[in-house]
Amino acid sequence: MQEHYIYPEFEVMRNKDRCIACRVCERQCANEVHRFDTELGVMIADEARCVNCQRCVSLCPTHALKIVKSDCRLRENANWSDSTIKEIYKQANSGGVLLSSMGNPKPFPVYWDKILINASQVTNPPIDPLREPMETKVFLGKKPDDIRRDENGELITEISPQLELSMPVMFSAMSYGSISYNAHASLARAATELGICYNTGEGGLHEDFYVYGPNTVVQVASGRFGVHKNYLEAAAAVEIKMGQGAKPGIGGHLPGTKIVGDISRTRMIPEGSDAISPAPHHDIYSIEDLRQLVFSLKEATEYKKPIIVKVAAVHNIAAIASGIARSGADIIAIDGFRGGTGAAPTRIRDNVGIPIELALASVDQRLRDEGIRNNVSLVVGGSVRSAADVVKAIALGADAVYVATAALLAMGCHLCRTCQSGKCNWGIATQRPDLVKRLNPDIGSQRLVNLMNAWRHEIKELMGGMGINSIESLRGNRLMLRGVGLTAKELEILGISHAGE
Amino acid sequence: MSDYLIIGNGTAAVGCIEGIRSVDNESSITVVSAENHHVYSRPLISYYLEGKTDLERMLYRPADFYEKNNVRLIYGKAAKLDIRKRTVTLADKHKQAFDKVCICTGSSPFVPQFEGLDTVKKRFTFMTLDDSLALEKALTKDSRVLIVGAGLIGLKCAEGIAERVGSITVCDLADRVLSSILDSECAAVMQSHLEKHGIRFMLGDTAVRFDKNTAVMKSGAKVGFDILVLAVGVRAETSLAAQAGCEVDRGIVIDSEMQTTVADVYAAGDCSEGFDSSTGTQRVLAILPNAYMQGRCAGVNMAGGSSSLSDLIPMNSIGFFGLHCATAGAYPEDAQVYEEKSADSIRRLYVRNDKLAGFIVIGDVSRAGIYTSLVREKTSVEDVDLNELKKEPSLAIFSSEVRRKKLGGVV
Amino acid sequence: MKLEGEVRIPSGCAIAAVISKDGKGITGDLIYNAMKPMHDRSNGLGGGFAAYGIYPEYKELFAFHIFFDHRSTRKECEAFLKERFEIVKGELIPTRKLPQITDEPIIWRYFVRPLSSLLISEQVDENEFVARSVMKINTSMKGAYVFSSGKNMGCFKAVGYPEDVGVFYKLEEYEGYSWTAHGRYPTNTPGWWGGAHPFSLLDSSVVHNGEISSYDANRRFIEMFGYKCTLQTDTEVITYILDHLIRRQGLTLEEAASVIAAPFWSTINGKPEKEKEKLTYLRTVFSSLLITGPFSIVYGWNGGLMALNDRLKLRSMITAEKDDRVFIASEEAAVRVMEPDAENIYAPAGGEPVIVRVKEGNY
Amino acid sequence: MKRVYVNEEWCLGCHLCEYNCAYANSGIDDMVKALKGRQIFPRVHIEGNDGINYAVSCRHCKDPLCVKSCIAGAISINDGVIRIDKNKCVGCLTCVLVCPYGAVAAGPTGVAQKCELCLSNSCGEPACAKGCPNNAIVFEER
Repeated sequence: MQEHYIYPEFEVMRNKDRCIACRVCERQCANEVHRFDTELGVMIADEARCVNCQRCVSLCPTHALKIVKSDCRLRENANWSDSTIKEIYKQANSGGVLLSSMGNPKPFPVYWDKILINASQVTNPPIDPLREPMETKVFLGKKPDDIRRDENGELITEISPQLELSMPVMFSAMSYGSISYNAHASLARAATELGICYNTGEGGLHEDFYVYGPNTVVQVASGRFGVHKNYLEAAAAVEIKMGQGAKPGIGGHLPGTKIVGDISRTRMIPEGSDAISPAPHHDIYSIEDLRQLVFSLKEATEYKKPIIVKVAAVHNIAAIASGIARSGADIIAIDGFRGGTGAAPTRIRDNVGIPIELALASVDQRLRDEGIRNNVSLVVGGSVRSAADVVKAIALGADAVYVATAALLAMGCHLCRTCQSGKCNWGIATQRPDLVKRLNPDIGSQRLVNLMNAWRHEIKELMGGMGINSIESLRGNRLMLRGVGLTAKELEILGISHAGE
Repeated sequence: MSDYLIIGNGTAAVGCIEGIRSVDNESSITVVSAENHHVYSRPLISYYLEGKTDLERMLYRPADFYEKNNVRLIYGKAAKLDIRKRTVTLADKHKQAFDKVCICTGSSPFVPQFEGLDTVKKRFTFMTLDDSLALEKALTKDSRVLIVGAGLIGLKCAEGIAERVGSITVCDLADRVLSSILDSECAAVMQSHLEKHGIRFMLGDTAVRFDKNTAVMKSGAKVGFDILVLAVGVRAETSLAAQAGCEVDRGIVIDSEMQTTVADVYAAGDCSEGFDSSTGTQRVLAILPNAYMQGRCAGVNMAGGSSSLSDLIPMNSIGFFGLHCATAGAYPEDAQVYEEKSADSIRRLYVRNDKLAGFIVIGDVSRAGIYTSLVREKTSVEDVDLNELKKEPSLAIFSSEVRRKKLGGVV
Repeated sequence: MKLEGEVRIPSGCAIAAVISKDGKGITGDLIYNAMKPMHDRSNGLGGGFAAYGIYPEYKELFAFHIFFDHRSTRKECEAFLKERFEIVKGELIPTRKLPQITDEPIIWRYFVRPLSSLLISEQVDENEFVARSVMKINTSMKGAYVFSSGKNMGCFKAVGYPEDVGVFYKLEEYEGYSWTAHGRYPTNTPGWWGGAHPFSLLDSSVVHNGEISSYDANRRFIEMFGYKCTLQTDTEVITYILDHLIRRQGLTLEEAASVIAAPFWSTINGKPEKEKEKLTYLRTVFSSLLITGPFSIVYGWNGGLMALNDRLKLRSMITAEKDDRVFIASEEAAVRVMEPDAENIYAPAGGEPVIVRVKEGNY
Repeated sequence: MKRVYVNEEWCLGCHLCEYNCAYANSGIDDMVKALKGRQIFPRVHIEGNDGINYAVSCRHCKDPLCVKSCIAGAISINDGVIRIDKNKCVGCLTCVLVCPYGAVAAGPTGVAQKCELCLSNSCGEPACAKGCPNNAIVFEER
């Protein structure tokens, strides 16, 4: 059926004076926007197919291309925005739920950007990270309430399993299937080189990546795809996925067309069958059920691996986290409403959940109020975009952060937000072999390593400025933060003072 | 320490020098050159006439080549090779002693005993630089040139002088041009291209008698000319070798290490018979690449190194007025032929026993070396889509693994 | 301006301490005179001392030193104390009027014994009982502030220069085997008597020079264990941390030192396996109690002193000896006042605890 | 010695290397000026199909047939790098006939040309490797 009423969103601007008709754009566009017209001897474009992924722009050797937002606009209406109207057209065309990818793009407040970081002046010296040791290593996991000594009075140093990270950042869950083999390879290799962890997501662990097990968090999600003994044993930690920030309260659906070959084998489901993750775990309808799964997984892994419980940041997250902290889980991962996704219903993604900054602040305080903060480590994700965001998250009370979108960007993602099409021109959110090969893990992993090393440098600089030389002295150190442009309520929830106070 | 002697100063001699020096930097090397020139690229003599090169650029190796390789160069013709005394005597009686010798005497033009040939004033062969220089002197804008022989030498000569003379007629007893390397169909394409550039052909007919400026053809036709070029054929220059007691057939007989049947006597290049791996026979492979390779192989072995050649094949890359022709290997009668044709191009693969025995490409010769390597290396083409391969040579015929080695390794 | 407790107040400072390893008596003038050459390290907004072994006659009783802002507050507080303790003695702490020391609150001391019936009903030991009671008064009884609560020891502090504070409290009349002293240079307080240092809880006292950058991380963690950082000062949080680690968790002083001034991971990884395991354990388990930023502290308790610098040694501090005495000070000048012939002047490395214990039985 | 190596696993068949090569060897300082509206004669070419592509350029063989076969003595090997003296070359294309990789080709004037590792132009390092978006072509020691 014709796509009624929908005018192309983007325009392909080709500078004819610069175009040398090398046809790189044509070869690189999986959406088949560009083509060479042999009769006219020029490149032409079908803009209706363009998703503005910028692949052609990036590879055009003469910079003859740019993609711009079409200025063809419906009559201005402050209530009915262009996008709202077009979504109506789309739904009238298709009769379906609108799908989107990546994180919530709506203009909700970004609290990170309303928080400022302290620095030392006079009374307390800043520390130069180039001269002095500056430590970013963290251990995630439950810490004992009391020490124990043996009969000789020596400390018994055995404690619950810990996840050791060289810096307080992990790559968060992205399943094999939602992203490509090469994207996984890049993440796994980078995590190993960096001494941090990446996360398999719910799609199982490809046999090639068992070797990266010590730097792998494996996920157990409601679909239980690819979960088996070796899978659990291979990992550094096991994560129970209860929810995802981009789509709290709903499950996942990887269409059968993507369940082919290795993906089918890795997920342990037949080729061509839809991979449906139910909204709830059907064996977890309440907190005590979660406790059972936590201990089932501990039993299965002989209490050698920390168990992470990942939840979406929703309204009563503090109470939920308190429950999880008492469930035996070692680490709680909270995913804010800006977290990314390979595909989610647009309405859910854009309207459900709460900002991670507020969720983190309230959870950390709640766990301290209850005296159980030591029971668990806190990992937060959902649009941690820079080293400054990391520092702010740690100072608000996180032990570490999860990043995914930033990692994808490092690998080449241009945030066109059409992962659901499976035609990712950057070789990330696709399973088409010709596209998958566009991401060379040598490059992908190196870029991830570069990004994290850059962040590590920046984190150290920021820490040094505050006079802090070890990341644990930053954790929960909210005095190092000040708010700007926040209401008293927001400041209260964040547990920080306003700038100038 | 040995004293090496090389008789001849062509491509094989250079190969021999470089072969020796790759193993032995100390011993003396003496080269006896019958031509009074620094080593030059013999096939370039036609390009010289055409103006595509000049005497300086024709040098096959730089001017300081002998000096750098510590080679003593003696101009003169070797007249006698005494293998017992290990000496060579030049025409001027100069004697040169040696421990090991390599004969690189090449070939010389074969001139049939035409009746009345001595009545022709301006008659030339086309083999050496001196031949070319002499011919050049005779050329005028209006010259009518008759070239006897439509082989490689005759036709390159024709191309070289085409713009400098009035007319050119090429005759040959064979019914087609380049009969030694092309069949009639391919030859026709080349011929027609040459004709477009003003060369006239009289094929299946040849001069039998000359009377000053007239040639009388076998058919009885008479052809007037001002300049006569005889390019009937060449013969391996084997006399010295025979004198030294080496076995000689059409060329000097050598083994895969370029050793003649007499100890310490080696031979290489056009004067010798190499092993044609495409046919499995000993024959003279009078082409420059083989001359160099044989020379080098001989040099290495003379100097105590170890080298052998078992993959020589006949091959030719020849072009006239922009139309290129690349051939290699053999065209066995029982071969399966894969052909791709258009008006001005022919591509033909000869496949026998799942191997590429030989090929002919006229027109676009790009990447023909891939075909050549299949012939040379006797690569099985059993799993190759030959209908694709005939259209375009490509490394796609190899497995990923093989390509990985070729493109991802040191080769 | 806001007072301590209403806002976090960092400050620069001078510290000094002296101890007799033989437990011999030292009068307070020795230490308050030692503060004179470090006058410029204070700004008159706080000075104080902790003295050990000064109440031998009440050795078994907890000595509470309390500031009251009003007579009525004292009555209210005494009522509270009586509910929980047997008050063996209550009196004004003797002071002398000095022009340099003004606006003094009502300063009392009580020698008390916890009611054993309450210890049983609350299922805690007497130390915990006292700590909770002190916390209760200091957090919920406005106008009353317990600034000393140990046995056979006492803190004396005021707004003013330390050498004047010593005279004010007539410290030359007290004899103790161990003294610590503090001169304060706070940067954003008008100065409040309770905010002066040392800070103490039970017999633990801390004098501290520095401004720690890990403050809020430490505070928010330690507050999970029932402590309430009412003053928002470094000294307070350090005292609570040491109390938690040493009294409650039962760590040795050395272990506690390697928590709050933990060696760098690179150092830990270079240690022998057993040591490495232990240090890794301590750093992992008590990671939130690592103190970063500059500090030099003298931690006092019944029977000893521990001097400790932050791991980068961002504040000056030296130790010295003479005969049975050990001296600690921000500057050598202070030691020379106490003992011109002091020997073995030593600047401890960052994170290296210097622990001095009085011979068992001599205190 | 550093050479250009190709890994077809990562080649996208985008042909950028060909254009980068042609530009690098054009001697012109602007790619548009150098290449627009012209037939290009790159010294590297992309082969392949069915999702497998790879770039082919001179392998700088240790024992090069082209050097041995050149009838004009125009091809030489120095420090492992094989170069064609375009002044001496007469365009007979014997090198094309012998190169087993198909890496030598006639240039715009008919004389033979091939990859010379961008040593004679101002690129600094092989333009094909430098511009390859996926490290399918690398210039390194192996």
